[in-house]
Amino acid sequence: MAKVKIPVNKVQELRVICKKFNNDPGELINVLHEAQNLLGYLPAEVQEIVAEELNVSVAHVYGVVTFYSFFSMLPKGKHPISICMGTACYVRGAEKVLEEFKRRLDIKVGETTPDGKFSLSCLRCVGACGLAPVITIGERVYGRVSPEDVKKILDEY
Amino acid sequence: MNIIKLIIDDKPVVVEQGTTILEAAKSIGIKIPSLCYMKMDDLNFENKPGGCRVCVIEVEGRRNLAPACKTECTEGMVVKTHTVRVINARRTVVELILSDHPAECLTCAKSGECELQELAQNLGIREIHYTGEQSHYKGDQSPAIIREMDKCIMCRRCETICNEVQTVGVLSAVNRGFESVVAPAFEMDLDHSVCTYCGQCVAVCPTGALTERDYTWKVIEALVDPQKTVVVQTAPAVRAALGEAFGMEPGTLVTGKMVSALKKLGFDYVFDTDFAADLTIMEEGTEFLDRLTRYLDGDKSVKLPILTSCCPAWVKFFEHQFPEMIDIPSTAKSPQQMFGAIAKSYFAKKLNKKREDLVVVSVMPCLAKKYECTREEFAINGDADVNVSITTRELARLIRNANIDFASLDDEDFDQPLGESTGAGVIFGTTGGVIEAAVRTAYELHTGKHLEKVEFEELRGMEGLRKATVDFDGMKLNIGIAHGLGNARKLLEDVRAGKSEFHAIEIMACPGGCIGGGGQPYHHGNVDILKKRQKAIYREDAGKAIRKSHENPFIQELYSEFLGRPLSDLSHELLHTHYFNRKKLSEIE
Amino acid sequence: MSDKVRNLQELRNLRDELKGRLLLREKSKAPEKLVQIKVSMATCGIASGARETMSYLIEELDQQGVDAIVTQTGCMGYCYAEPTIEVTLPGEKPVVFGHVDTVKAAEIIEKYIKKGELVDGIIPDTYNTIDNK
Amino acid sequence: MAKFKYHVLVCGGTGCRASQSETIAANIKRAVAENNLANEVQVIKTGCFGFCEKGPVVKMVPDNTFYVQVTPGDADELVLEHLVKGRKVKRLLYVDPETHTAVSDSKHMDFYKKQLRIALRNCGFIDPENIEEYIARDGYSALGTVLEQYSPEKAIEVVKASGLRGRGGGGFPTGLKWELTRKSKAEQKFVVCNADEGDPGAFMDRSILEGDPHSVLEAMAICGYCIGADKGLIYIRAEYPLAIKRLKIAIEQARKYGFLGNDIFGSGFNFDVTIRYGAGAFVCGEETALIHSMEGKRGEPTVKPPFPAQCGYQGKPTNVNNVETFANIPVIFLKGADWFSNIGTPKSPGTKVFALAGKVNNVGLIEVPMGTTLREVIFDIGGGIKSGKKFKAVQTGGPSGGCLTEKHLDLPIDYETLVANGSMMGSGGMIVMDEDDCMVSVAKFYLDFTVEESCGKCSPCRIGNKRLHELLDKITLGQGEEADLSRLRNLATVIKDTALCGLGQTSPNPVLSTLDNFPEEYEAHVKEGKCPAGQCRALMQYVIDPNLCVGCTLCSRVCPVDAISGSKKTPHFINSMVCIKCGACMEKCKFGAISVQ
Repeated sequence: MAKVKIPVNKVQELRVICKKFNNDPGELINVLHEAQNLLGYLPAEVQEIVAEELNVSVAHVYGVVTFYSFFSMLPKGKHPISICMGTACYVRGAEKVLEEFKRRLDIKVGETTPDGKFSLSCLRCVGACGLAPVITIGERVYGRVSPEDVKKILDEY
Repeated sequence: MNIIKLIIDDKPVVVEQGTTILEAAKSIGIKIPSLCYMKMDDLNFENKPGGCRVCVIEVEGRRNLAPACKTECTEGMVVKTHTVRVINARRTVVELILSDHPAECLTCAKSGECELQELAQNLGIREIHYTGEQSHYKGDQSPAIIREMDKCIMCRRCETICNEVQTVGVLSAVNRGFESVVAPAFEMDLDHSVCTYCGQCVAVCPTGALTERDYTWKVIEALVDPQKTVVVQTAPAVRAALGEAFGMEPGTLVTGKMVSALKKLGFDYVFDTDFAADLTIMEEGTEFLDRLTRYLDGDKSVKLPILTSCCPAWVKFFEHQFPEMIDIPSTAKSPQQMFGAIAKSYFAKKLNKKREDLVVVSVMPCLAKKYECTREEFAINGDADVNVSITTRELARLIRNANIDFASLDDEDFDQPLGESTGAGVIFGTTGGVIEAAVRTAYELHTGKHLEKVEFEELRGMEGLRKATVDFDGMKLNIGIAHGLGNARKLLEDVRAGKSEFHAIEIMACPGGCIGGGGQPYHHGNVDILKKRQKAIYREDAGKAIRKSHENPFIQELYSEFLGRPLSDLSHELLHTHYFNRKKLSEIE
Repeated sequence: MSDKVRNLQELRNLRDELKGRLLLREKSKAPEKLVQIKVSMATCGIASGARETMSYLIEELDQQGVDAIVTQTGCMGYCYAEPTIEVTLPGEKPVVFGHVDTVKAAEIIEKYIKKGELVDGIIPDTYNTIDNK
Repeated sequence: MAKFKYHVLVCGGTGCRASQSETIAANIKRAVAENNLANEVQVIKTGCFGFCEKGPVVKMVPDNTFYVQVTPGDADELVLEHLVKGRKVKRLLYVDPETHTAVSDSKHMDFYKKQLRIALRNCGFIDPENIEEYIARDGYSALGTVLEQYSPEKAIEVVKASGLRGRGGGGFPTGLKWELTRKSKAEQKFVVCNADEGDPGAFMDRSILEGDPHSVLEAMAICGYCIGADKGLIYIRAEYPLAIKRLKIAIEQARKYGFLGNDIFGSGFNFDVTIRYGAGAFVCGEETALIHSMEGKRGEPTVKPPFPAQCGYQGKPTNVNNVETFANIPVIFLKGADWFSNIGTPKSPGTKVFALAGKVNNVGLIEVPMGTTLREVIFDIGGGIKSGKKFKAVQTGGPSGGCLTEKHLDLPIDYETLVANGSMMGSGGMIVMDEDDCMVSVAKFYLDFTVEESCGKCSPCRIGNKRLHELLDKITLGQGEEADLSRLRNLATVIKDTALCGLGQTSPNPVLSTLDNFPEEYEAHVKEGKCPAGQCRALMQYVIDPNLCVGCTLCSRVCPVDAISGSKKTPHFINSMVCIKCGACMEKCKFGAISVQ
């Protein structure tokens, strides 16, 4: 795991986040959420600083980061694409849409395109089953996506 | 506490409220099979996540089967432990565990001692009906511990003991679902982490996931090398447990047979670490008295309390966790390292051989000793003072390889001069032993009076944290004793806060002291084994002619011929060391 | 704090006042022209373009001088017909329209709001609420 | 209506459209024109009335006359009799099944309005970001009444009398749960709202939090008062950013108006709410896992007892309820426990919100009284099956539930009946499937989900579900043997019997219920290597019909694995061993010579 150098100001902001939650180990998940928003992902060094500030073992923090699918130790793409694989979307063909994205971006689920522009991941359920199949790119939600639309959507970015 | 009456397998049982079904059944001789459950009250270690589900049994009126280890008995409960539904469930659960487990029993280090293996035999599993993908993890080989996590069954014992009892916090469950496993942060190698190699995780692991590094072959190579003179030293706690590996009752003292076996294996000189223990008492005792008198004379720069430094896991612990306090513990080396230093200087000169021609092997109850002898400050231009450290288990394997019928051996004596030791030396093997040995000598050196009663019962016992006051002819000395790194941390925090009222503190990383070391024959959670070993140690002490370290004639000879006096320049060079500020965070390459 | 409600009675007064003010709002200003439009702004509504529809409605009604209040609300349950809006002409029962993009919104303004003509695609309300049960 | 005197509403829902409701509308328009009423009568096509059994439906406005099972032929009579002469056409009026009398207009016919909104009462009616609209609809008066007129014990009695049961899926009586938490002695207790909603296909909690957050806050305060807690926590999944935003606004406003904070309503009772975020773990819907997640740990459940009511968050007594359960509380105090217990069935009173999705026309969020039948939900409210396909099964309870088929359609929906038939209420996800859905791959889909979301702590779920998934994988690839079916059943039963928490104990339900309800489909996969629904790609055989194929070689050129052989102008052949079933050839063939067996 290559040692990632975190810019000093970011390290400072990270400690401020921990202090905002008054270094309470019970707030670990809230701290990790804000840390991931700050840096886009949670490399090893970030986890060590959080562990130190919250006075818990680094192994404990790593155990929590690897448990929840929301946290990622790899940088996500500038535009993170998430395909909803909930039942309603699955029944309405989400798998075909996923295949199309994989084919066009030539990456597997969980990977990021070499240029760092797109990353592909599956989501359990966005909760917009009326628009099945649903995909989200960043905050934007696309409904009733068919494999043919994939090209059009990608060209928007 | 009110009383609960219930029925287990048609037998009435009466238990206190809060007792689990597993314990209630055990109290009437019904042993419900379990796997992840392990409880050692004396060491306040309890692991019952209720995760393996092997101990499920039927409770009347309940929809699904209940885990016996977690379900507390309630009034009028009717329990059945081996209905068809239960047996089918139990077999299926064990088959599932086996389906994600490498079938390498024949070559596995834990074969014969593996609780999963024993369970599969008892249940008569002949076929695994549900096979499929198996989880694989990166292998990890540290100087002391090998991690083969493909064999991990997620019982969480190692995670519990590392975090709750030892408070070192190296291990945690990681990932989720089928890929979950217990591992250090970022699944890094142990020797990059803050692991102290205390080996307690190896001591409790039910399978071959965590085992000790095996150096038996390295010893054999030294033995057959004609140019090398092979010297062996055996730790105090080995003689109180080695017998168990050959079916003897725990707590049987096998000192004589051990020496005889070592001679038969071809060691040139069979010596005793206890000799170096007496030497440690001389050095550490003098250092303590020196600090004490300077402290009493008002020298504020003196740091009290003095902390013992013979346990390498405890040393690595404070180097990582309390780096700002590395100048408080005694600078004396551990008996293993003192023995190595003396053997390769004083004894080598006696044999007029160069230090490189000598191979020093140590037999230890401990895994951390394997790491200790590799520390660079314990070697001179690449030649380590102690070349190889093997555990009690490895010695047992060597003896079996040599087809020696251990039980029928006649007793033999250690060789001289480094084989001679006192009662004080041997009690190093148990918690409270080192400080009792030190007090025996320090009393006489400080007061000049003869110490009539050498036994200090107030320093003995199994409780994690103990306090005692010893009277040095009017001067009251407060002694603190802790075993298990969690307890050590409590004492350390007091010292750091300047609240500690102790003059001297003895700390051992392993619960029970070295008799409970990570390299000892497996106790499978039975604390009585540790207590029997402890009694054996004190029995050996009682049977010794000389009971105080400074009365050991060969120690006196060593000083007169070679070292001069305790804390002399030569003593400092050979027998003392210093410690390093190991960053709390791991160094990730 | 001025807005702190100190007891139940105060709450009841506040409720009646608020209820009244909502009705008052209708009575005071030109009641006959006042139109209330609620746009379903749940995640799916927004995802199907409810935000564009809402801003279009506000601008368009403003330009055409129609006195209307456009507010957001939660999900009405018609996922298949998002974006959905509910239009209440003064004195009329509320009517729900489905698939309301900007084009449909224009048609609703022209036909229903201005001339009271119904528009294809209205969604009959299919549930009772606890008020009338 | 300024201009038009009359409106003729013709149901344009897909259900009715399938029985030519469009031609009916056209005929009526023609008849209206012929009787030159064009400028007085407007004919409008509407969305689904929710009464599809009796479709096509025509409704006359403003007199609300409701005509059912209208045929294109009736158009002229309708216009003549009703519009011209103003007389109702008796034979087309709806006949009330109980009273057997013709019902003149839809006002007394609320029978056809199957839904009753209690939890969703304010959703779609108030602006969620404006507390005043919530107050205008009796918001917080339940809290005020409880604080001023009820003792905690008496308030709990009301909740118990209402018969409200947990809407998160388990159905544990809410009043009893509050009472148990009240009984545990501790100086600090917690109220927790479970908004993790991990079930795929379930989004009712989101809609409530986005549409009516205050009802949840009010209920949590009432619960705090009853059990003696001054702290509330809402555990919400990070995938709901809008709900989080609206919740934060609601909490701020509630504090400003004194409904949260200290000395609420001058009663000396303090209560405040903070938000805790999930981070993508379905298992955190389980109470104890949720609590561990809120404590900053891995979301791993622990064995119960002890129940959270005795020892929960930070080891203190904690009362965990689902969003929808809380949303019902204020109404129970406003309308009274008897009013609530008379709705639904005696053992499962009140209503349940369902997220109707899948192959149904009107995908939507519906709230129906308990006891409503599946047929009413799927066909009357849901508008029947999409594109006229045949109904096959409905899956309730998400990955912990099971599939119900044709024979269950007339069963009343309540906790006991669903469990008795191999499914469960769950949080309310209801996915409808039609003839094109292969039940074995649906079971595999749910197992895929559970294997991914299992926390990994206990071996039956960590390893057992993985093996179930692998067995189903084998079957859908056509490599299943006879013995696999009995292995599947035994393994599923043992997992259900031995898993540590709710997730593991219910994860085999999709397998067991599809095995029970569609044994022939499993056999087809295993014995004949066929997938009756044609969904398992591995079992599809792409075949060229020799007498349709003209040998244009287009298919062989597009085939990525060269599985098609044959020279120009002669019928081609697909080698099924090489074919990867991608379907590219079928798309290219202009002569329809390629089909799937």
